[in-house]
Amino acid sequence: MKNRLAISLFTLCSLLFTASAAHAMHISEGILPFNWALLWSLLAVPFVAWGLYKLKKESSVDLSFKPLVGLMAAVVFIISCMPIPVPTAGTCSHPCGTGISGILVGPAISILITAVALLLQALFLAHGGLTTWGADIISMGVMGSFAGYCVFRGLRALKAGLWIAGFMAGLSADWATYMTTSVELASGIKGDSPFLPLFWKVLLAFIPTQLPLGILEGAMTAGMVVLLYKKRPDLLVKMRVLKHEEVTG
Amino acid sequence: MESVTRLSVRIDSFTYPDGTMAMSGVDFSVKKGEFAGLLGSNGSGKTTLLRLMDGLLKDFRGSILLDGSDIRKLSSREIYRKVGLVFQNPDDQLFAPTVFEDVAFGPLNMGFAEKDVRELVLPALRDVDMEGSANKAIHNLSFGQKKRICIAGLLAMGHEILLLDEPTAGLDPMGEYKMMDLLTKLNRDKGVTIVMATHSVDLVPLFLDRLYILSKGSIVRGGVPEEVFTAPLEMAQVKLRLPHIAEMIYRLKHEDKVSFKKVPLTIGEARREILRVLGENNA
Amino acid sequence: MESVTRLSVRIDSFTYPDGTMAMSGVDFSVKKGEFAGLLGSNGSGKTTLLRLMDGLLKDFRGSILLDGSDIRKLSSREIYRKVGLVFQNPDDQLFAPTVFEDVAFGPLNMGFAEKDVRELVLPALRDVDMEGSANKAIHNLSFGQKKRICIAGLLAMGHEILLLDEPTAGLDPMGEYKMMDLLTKLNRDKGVTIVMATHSVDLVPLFLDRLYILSKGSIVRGGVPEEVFTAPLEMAQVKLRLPHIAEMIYRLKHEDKVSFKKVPLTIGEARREILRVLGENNA
Amino acid sequence: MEVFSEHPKNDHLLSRVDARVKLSVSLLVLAMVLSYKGLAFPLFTLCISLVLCMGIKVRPKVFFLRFSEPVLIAFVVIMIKFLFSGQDAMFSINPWGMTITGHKDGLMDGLQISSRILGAVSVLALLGFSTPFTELMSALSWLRIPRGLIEILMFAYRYIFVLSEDALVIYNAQKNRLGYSSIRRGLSSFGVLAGSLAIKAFDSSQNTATAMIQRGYDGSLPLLKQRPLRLAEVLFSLFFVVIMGIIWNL
Ligand SMILES: Nc1ncnc2c1ncn2[C@@H]1O[C@H](COP(=O)(O)OP(=O)(O)OP(=O)(O)O)[C@@H](O)[C@H]1O
Ligand SMILES: Nc1ncnc2c1ncn2[C@@H]1O[C@H](COP(=O)(O)OP(=O)(O)OP(=O)(O)O)[C@@H](O)[C@H]1O
Ligand SMILES: [Mg+2]
Ligand SMILES: [Mg+2]
Repeated sequence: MKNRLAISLFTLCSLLFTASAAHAMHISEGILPFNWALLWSLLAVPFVAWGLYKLKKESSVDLSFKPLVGLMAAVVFIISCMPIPVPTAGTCSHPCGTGISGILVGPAISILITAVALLLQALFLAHGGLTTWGADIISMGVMGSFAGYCVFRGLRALKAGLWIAGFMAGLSADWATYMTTSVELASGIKGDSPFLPLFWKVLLAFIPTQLPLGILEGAMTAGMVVLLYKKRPDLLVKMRVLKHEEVTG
Repeated sequence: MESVTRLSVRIDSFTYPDGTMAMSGVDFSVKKGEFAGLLGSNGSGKTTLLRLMDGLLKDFRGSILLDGSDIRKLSSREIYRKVGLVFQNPDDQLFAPTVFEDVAFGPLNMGFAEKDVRELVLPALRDVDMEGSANKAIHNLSFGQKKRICIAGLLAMGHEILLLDEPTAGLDPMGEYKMMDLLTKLNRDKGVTIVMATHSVDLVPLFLDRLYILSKGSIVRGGVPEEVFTAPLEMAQVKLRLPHIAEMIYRLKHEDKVSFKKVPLTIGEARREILRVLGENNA
Repeated sequence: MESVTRLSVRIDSFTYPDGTMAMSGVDFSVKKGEFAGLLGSNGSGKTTLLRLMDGLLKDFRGSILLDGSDIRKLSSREIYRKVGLVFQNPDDQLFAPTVFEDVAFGPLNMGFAEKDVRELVLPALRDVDMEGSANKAIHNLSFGQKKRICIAGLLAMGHEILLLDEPTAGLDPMGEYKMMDLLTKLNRDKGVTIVMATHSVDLVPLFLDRLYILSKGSIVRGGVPEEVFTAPLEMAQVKLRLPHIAEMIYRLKHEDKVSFKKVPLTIGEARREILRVLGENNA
Repeated sequence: MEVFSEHPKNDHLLSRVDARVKLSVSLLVLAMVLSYKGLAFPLFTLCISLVLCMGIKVRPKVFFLRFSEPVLIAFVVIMIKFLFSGQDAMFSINPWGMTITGHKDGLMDGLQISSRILGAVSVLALLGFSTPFTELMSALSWLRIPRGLIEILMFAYRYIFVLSEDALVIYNAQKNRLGYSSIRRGLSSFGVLAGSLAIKAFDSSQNTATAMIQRGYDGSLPLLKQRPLRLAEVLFSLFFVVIMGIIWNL
């Protein structure tokens, strides 16, 4: 009797668990103890400063650069609020959109864009938080943007097609974010227990939702890049994603 | 046969999530082969009503029946096989890179084979006079051309009912007439049932069978254009006006006591009526 | 005093970077206190011409003089102290979160102190009938309200010359008249020189002093509205038409040989003319 | 976007408190919640925030939407700690050949973290509900957050509304033509939607820059200056923080 109750409780829990794991890309306000929150925030500072430095440099030449960055932040905000169906979990989840912004504007500005989108989500949607802002910037902004940017550029240098490069960039941005989030989460909630076993368990627990999510994010990123290429190649050239010859030739 | 009801709409109230009550007291029906218009000022609820009729907004009190079945119980596939909605801004609707790909989007989603898709797309482009532009890039088209492609995209899916949100807004005077001509042709020759939202008072009476006037979310008046456009004051209350021609004749009749028998809405009718009065005076 | 030329425009040609020749053969001037209109079909070059006149596009052959000096030699500060451009799409123009902040943007940039800014913003909002909405969020406004805020944002800067790109497009009939009334008041009471682009044929003759018709990048006709709107055929060639009232009287005059002396453009004039003819016939 | 609450516009007891005060107090309370060992203080904070939320008449629907996700996450954290960490086993079951053990100390840890989540989120939510966006922005600049970041925030905030409307319309247009009739189709449609948004964003940014330049924009947005802080405000908030500090210390 007691056993059956426990089993049904367990099943219910795992259902709820997968449902919320899909949202767990953002580290929620309050999860991290004070020291960890401070550490991640301090780690994020130089990256954001780098983004701001780039912003200042670019916008002194081109006055439309700041509005552009603001608008891209709005796009990332909206993309990461849009529910898309996740086949395995039977729920809706959201992509993070940092892969594509990494590809389009480069890692420095992309980190800034993510920071802005995250702060707005924290303040107005209680998605993420103020004290976890730093941790979220590291996992989504820094890891996601660098992974997206480097993978895309790397594959393009190896003459990979746009779709494949875009797909792999989105996929790795998503998975890199997920790995980092797991580190942050495990270290934040470990308390007195050892870090590594908990980390593996957190990592494993998220696999059923994060594997397909990464693939979705990859497909979305690839779709965006290909659409931009077909519809407005001039924009890709302007943002220095492609060279002029690649578009005309 | 002609009097089969396709859409029957009764909405007691609809409120947007932010609390805006956008619809209250709407009750009308659209018959097969009808060309009906929804006329109303900015914010009167035209777009909201079309979205409700297309099954995009479901959270309303009342009932909308499509061929007799509750639209909330139909799957989106079942709705979109019969009903197509053209949005106000063509840039929102056209998402493929080239004209052909955009028009082919619907048929491909319906599961047609590549070859059959061509045979649906080309006639649709011909219907809107754009057959020469199949391979053009969408962003090189003019505004009016984009609106045509939007309509072609739905024609290719063979919709029997078209809902159009301000199809003539932003077009130049000649473009407006051409667009209305195109719609009239679809309605007459192919039997497509059409409901369009508009605030273009001067254009409407020339083309539409029935007219409903929306104000603050409810239909305040409905009927054939001659019944609807009667007094300037009532139109002003709903932030509209009579067509210019009607306005002038109305003033001549009521303020200057010229013996017009009715208030004509179109140039042709007005001309005949003026000539009649002139002839009377001569005699 | 009234005949000082503010803007004198002569453009031999202008080509967009992608090779579209958008402007060829434009030559006109705008006098102080004038209320002029640019009328033309979709793609005729209205927006391009306004952008050229605002100094945003510089790469043209010809010359544009603002108060006698070449607009390409003026700094953007010098231009924007005198000339303000209102865009076709209000969402492109409004960027601050609230109405007050958006209208205050220009004056703040001009270096006014906090207190003085209030005294510029509030009257500007009053002029466009939006004084009650100073603290509203922009994204909660209706389309017509957004257009008003765009205009207020320029009014607060005290521009002497306003360039407006289709200020009435997308507004309902009453909104159109109110917008034109507002512009007329600015022009009459404050002496603001206004140039507006439009394809609203019926509205224009009621309000504008001068009219230029654009077709395929050149001005094909210009003058007071009565001079410009003469024959339906010529208008059809540039994809426009006469105002409905004029069209009707034109037909009565030329096809039915009714003895109208001129072709009136407005309801008021037409009414007088018809009464005159009726009276003649009676006598 | 319905959760994107418009509440701050209403006139209520917290709307008269300066945003700088609200922000600083929130940050201090957050720090206390995070560094507390135990359940009492976070739960106390949660209660106070809930009462204040009711006091400023937040609509229940918006309120629950805001809390639905943190509650779920709190629950997941409890489960992870309960099942995966700790020594003190409470029970052990064997469904489908797996051994699942519940730990008492893990459960306690989990409860503590969850109370922290709920307490902290409630502070954040109260701040969001009670403070208009622009005031929050000038408060951030008072906290020495760099200007560039704040300017980007302002642009982003405004265009979220413009672009989300566009996104909704594109989404409906695609649905209308059966763009989401299968997973494969849905994915490609979603990519197209996101791509179209990026294109729109680019084009509008050019137009917006032009509109701003002609109104004197030279590279930095002017911010409205703040009124000086009132003594009463400062004293009251100090008093509040001290009281919270004492409770924290208990
Ligand atoms: N998504 C929304 N959320 C909240 N309110 C809305 C929304 N969309 C429209 N409204 C409000 O509902 C009312 C009706 O809007 P609707 O768009 O249907 O008007 P319309 O007749 O199409 O106007 P227009 O002529 O300007 O297109 C308006 O008051 C509008 O502000
Ligand atoms: N950025 C651009 N690049 C290339 N061609 C352009 C560009 N903008 C406009 N054109 C072309 O220049 C011509 C004039 O366009 P313009 O926008 O000035 O027309 P318009 O009179 O304002 O039309 P509408 O009534 O539709 O607003 C058109 O043929 C258009 O396709
Ligand atoms: Mg509408
Ligand atoms: Mg234009």
